Amino acid sequence: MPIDKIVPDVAAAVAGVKDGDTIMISGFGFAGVPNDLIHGVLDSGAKDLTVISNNAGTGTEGLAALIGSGRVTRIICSYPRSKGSDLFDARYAAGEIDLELVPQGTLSERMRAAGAGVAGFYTPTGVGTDLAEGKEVRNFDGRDYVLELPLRADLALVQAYKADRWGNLIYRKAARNFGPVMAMAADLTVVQVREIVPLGEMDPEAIVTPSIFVDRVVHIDNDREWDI
Amino acid sequence: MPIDKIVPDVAAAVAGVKDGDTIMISGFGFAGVPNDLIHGVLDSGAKDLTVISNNAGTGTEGLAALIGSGRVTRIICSYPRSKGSDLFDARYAAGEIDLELVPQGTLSERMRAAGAGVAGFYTPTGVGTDLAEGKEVRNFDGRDYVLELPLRADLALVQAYKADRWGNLIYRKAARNFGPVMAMAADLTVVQVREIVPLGEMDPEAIVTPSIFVDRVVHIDNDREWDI
Amino acid sequence: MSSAVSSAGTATESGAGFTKLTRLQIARRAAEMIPDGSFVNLGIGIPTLAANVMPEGKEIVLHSENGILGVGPGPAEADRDRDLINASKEYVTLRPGGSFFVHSDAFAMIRGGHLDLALLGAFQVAGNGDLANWTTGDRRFPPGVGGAMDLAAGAKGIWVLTDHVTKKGEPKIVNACSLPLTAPGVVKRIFTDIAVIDVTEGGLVVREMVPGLTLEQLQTMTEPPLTLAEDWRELVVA
Amino acid sequence: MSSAVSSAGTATESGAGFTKLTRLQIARRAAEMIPDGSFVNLGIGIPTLAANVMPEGKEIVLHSENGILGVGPGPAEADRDRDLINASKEYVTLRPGGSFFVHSDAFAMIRGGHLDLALLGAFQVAGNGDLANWTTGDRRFPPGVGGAMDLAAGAKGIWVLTDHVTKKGEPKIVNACSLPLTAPGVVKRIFTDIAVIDVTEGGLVVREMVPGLTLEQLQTMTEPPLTLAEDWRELVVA
Repeated sequence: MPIDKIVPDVAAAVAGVKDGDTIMISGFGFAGVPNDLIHGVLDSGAKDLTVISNNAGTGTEGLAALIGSGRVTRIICSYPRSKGSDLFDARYAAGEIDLELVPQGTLSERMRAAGAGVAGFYTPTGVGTDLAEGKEVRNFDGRDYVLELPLRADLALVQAYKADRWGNLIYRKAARNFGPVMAMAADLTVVQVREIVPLGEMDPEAIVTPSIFVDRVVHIDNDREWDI
Repeated sequence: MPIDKIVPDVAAAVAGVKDGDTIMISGFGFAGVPNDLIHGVLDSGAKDLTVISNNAGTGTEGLAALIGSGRVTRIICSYPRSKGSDLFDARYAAGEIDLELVPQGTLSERMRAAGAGVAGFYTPTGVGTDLAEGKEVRNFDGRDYVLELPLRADLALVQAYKADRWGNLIYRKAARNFGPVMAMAADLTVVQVREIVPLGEMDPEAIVTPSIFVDRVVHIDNDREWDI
Repeated sequence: MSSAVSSAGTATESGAGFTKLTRLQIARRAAEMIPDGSFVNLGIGIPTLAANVMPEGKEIVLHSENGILGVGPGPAEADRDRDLINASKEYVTLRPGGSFFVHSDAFAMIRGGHLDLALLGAFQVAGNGDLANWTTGDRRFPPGVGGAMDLAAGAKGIWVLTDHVTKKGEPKIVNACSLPLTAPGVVKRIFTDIAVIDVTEGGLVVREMVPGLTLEQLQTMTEPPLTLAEDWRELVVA
Repeated sequence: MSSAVSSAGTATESGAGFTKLTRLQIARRAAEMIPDGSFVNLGIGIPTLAANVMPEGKEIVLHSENGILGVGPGPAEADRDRDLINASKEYVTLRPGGSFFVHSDAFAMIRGGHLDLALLGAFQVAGNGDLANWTTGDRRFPPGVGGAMDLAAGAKGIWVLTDHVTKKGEPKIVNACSLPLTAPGVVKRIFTDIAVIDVTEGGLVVREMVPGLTLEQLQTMTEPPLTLAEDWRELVVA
């Protein structure tokens, strides 16, 4: 039977998301955020979620809406507070959301480690700072490094540019950001794309996320967008 | 001044190679081997070299010639013996070359670690085998992992398909193999390419090795090739 | 190996009413059992042959650790491309939907548990799933490991494709591997030239035997105790 | 902060025969000193402004940690692309020769020591090169670190671009950072609105001061002892 990872709509794309899940959400700033899929999770009613994302949402839609709904009890990110992150800021101030702050490079490398079967790695980032507190520090060749552990998720929500029925992905410009590592690091990787192309149309040299990392693809003609 | 990493010939490409250097050599089987650059190193007269490469050369040219010359005292690789690896086999049998055998995925991951500033990582590969002997084994979440350390080099010799004057690279098919990680992991990365294109001609979405990892590029119209 | 084992080997050589599969037939039987839609790596040796006999009507994506997904069958001689070879260093083709990537990503797929199956060769497999397939320990020759340990440690399922006994007639399915291990406890299923055997927590379970072979005969060629699956069938391949 | 420090701050506020640089001028002076051919990351704040004032005649490649090499200046409003923003979440362009890559590769470039320079903002810099630029420690607001720690730990050289004193007139160049560190001992050069100062093993060395500013005045606004470079020059920017 032909492999076909394309699903008809957002509800089918996020089907199976459940209370207590850990969810990765791609995007950096407003580029590459899978807003339609986020609203799919919001509509699913799933709660007690842990979100792994670089930012914590701005405005009143997308990730901000999910956080504002009170369904996210924990967030792992590098830069939660931005202009417009009021919904997160309020939850944080009220002690209603746990924050694990992770340096951005460590965040992406921990996801890659999860995706690549690496159980831990030593990084110089954060040594001698509050963010290394409680972590193992080890000296290699005269320099100190912190042991960091992989970050994995039950579900990754990714925005990409084009996909085929096998789930091969290409991204667009800086909207690529965390998509490829999140796709590697989740049990179920769900992708919203602007265009679906026939199998074989993508240049095999230029595919960024090979099909093996993708589980479901949904075509969203016009991404939900809003100003920050 | 415009950045221009293009050098006129092989001698200029490998200029500075010296006795005792550690040299990475791209290629898997006969695909992606920078044979012209290898002969540049051979012609340089540099000796006491450590080579990091997946294979140990076959036939009488390229890496086999370099090893046959007696200038390589140590090789770090995953699969030295192949049909035609007689020059290596003889040196090995005579005790004239040290061999560090590394599982292939660990080999490429150790190079990536060096290139990415990671001082060590834990991998499940090799646990419970002779190749983990003497290495730290640590349990994470009930499974054992081996600590592996980064592999770096003074010089990387890489074969790619196309380059521009900044040193952006694309590869061709399975000749990509170790090139991108070796380019990250060496102090000096030297690349032989079949074609040089004007800056801006490469698709920025499809560049595989961004310019930052490349130091010198030499145009070789017809790669040295031979049967295995 | 014990003399009992040697005589078992001799017994098979003399022929006992059954015909062994060819290497290609072993590969074909394994290929037939790969679930539709799987992502699979084919190791050096008999497994590589499977690329040319993948079952019709299924879409199975083949991975090669030198940086290819979607490996197709070998090309006609005129269409060979020196830049397109598989992990066994044989010329291959790329199927529509295939992709190329760096070696470290190829092994991220392996080590990260993204491959559904790896089909590997073996020198020895133990009853507990231990696999030895990287070195015969012959110190005259340099050892080579390639991607064997990564595949054995990383793929979700490991199937071994091998002759049932060595050229000398000694069992390759043993109580404990005497050769250096590739990985402990990883093999799930063994395809040989005379049987298909599952490695289970309860021991080795024979799923298929070639016509004319009895469990008793098979046991004489196999060190660990075998049990016959209730729904066992004859091992017949086109 | 001590009252001596406050009064120093007051002194600058009152004007003492010198004019402070604007934020854009700080960025411009730093940009002028970037060696030709460098690969450079521009942090949030004053450093980001440098992208628009890179010196003519040099080819400097700008890196953005969200996955861009070859960042160009900001586009005209009509040419804005929601998929093309820098780490400060501002619209940018891509220069010919630029490339896009995954976040983890962007940080491999940083952590792996491939960047020649990172230009960063600062809350405080200590005389030993300690950098504090990620949190003011104000517990009313959630902290954010972004790529600051990776850049500080990974780039070959760290230049800080900052006002010389806080809005309250307190020194930002201090004996020891009171705010949480981003990384210890990493800063190599400090560009402020009144001086350019090198962090050396022998202490802080003033390379440039704005016209009319004396070393004594500068010292009152700076906690660690300063020495004047023999070849110091006036800090003048177009």
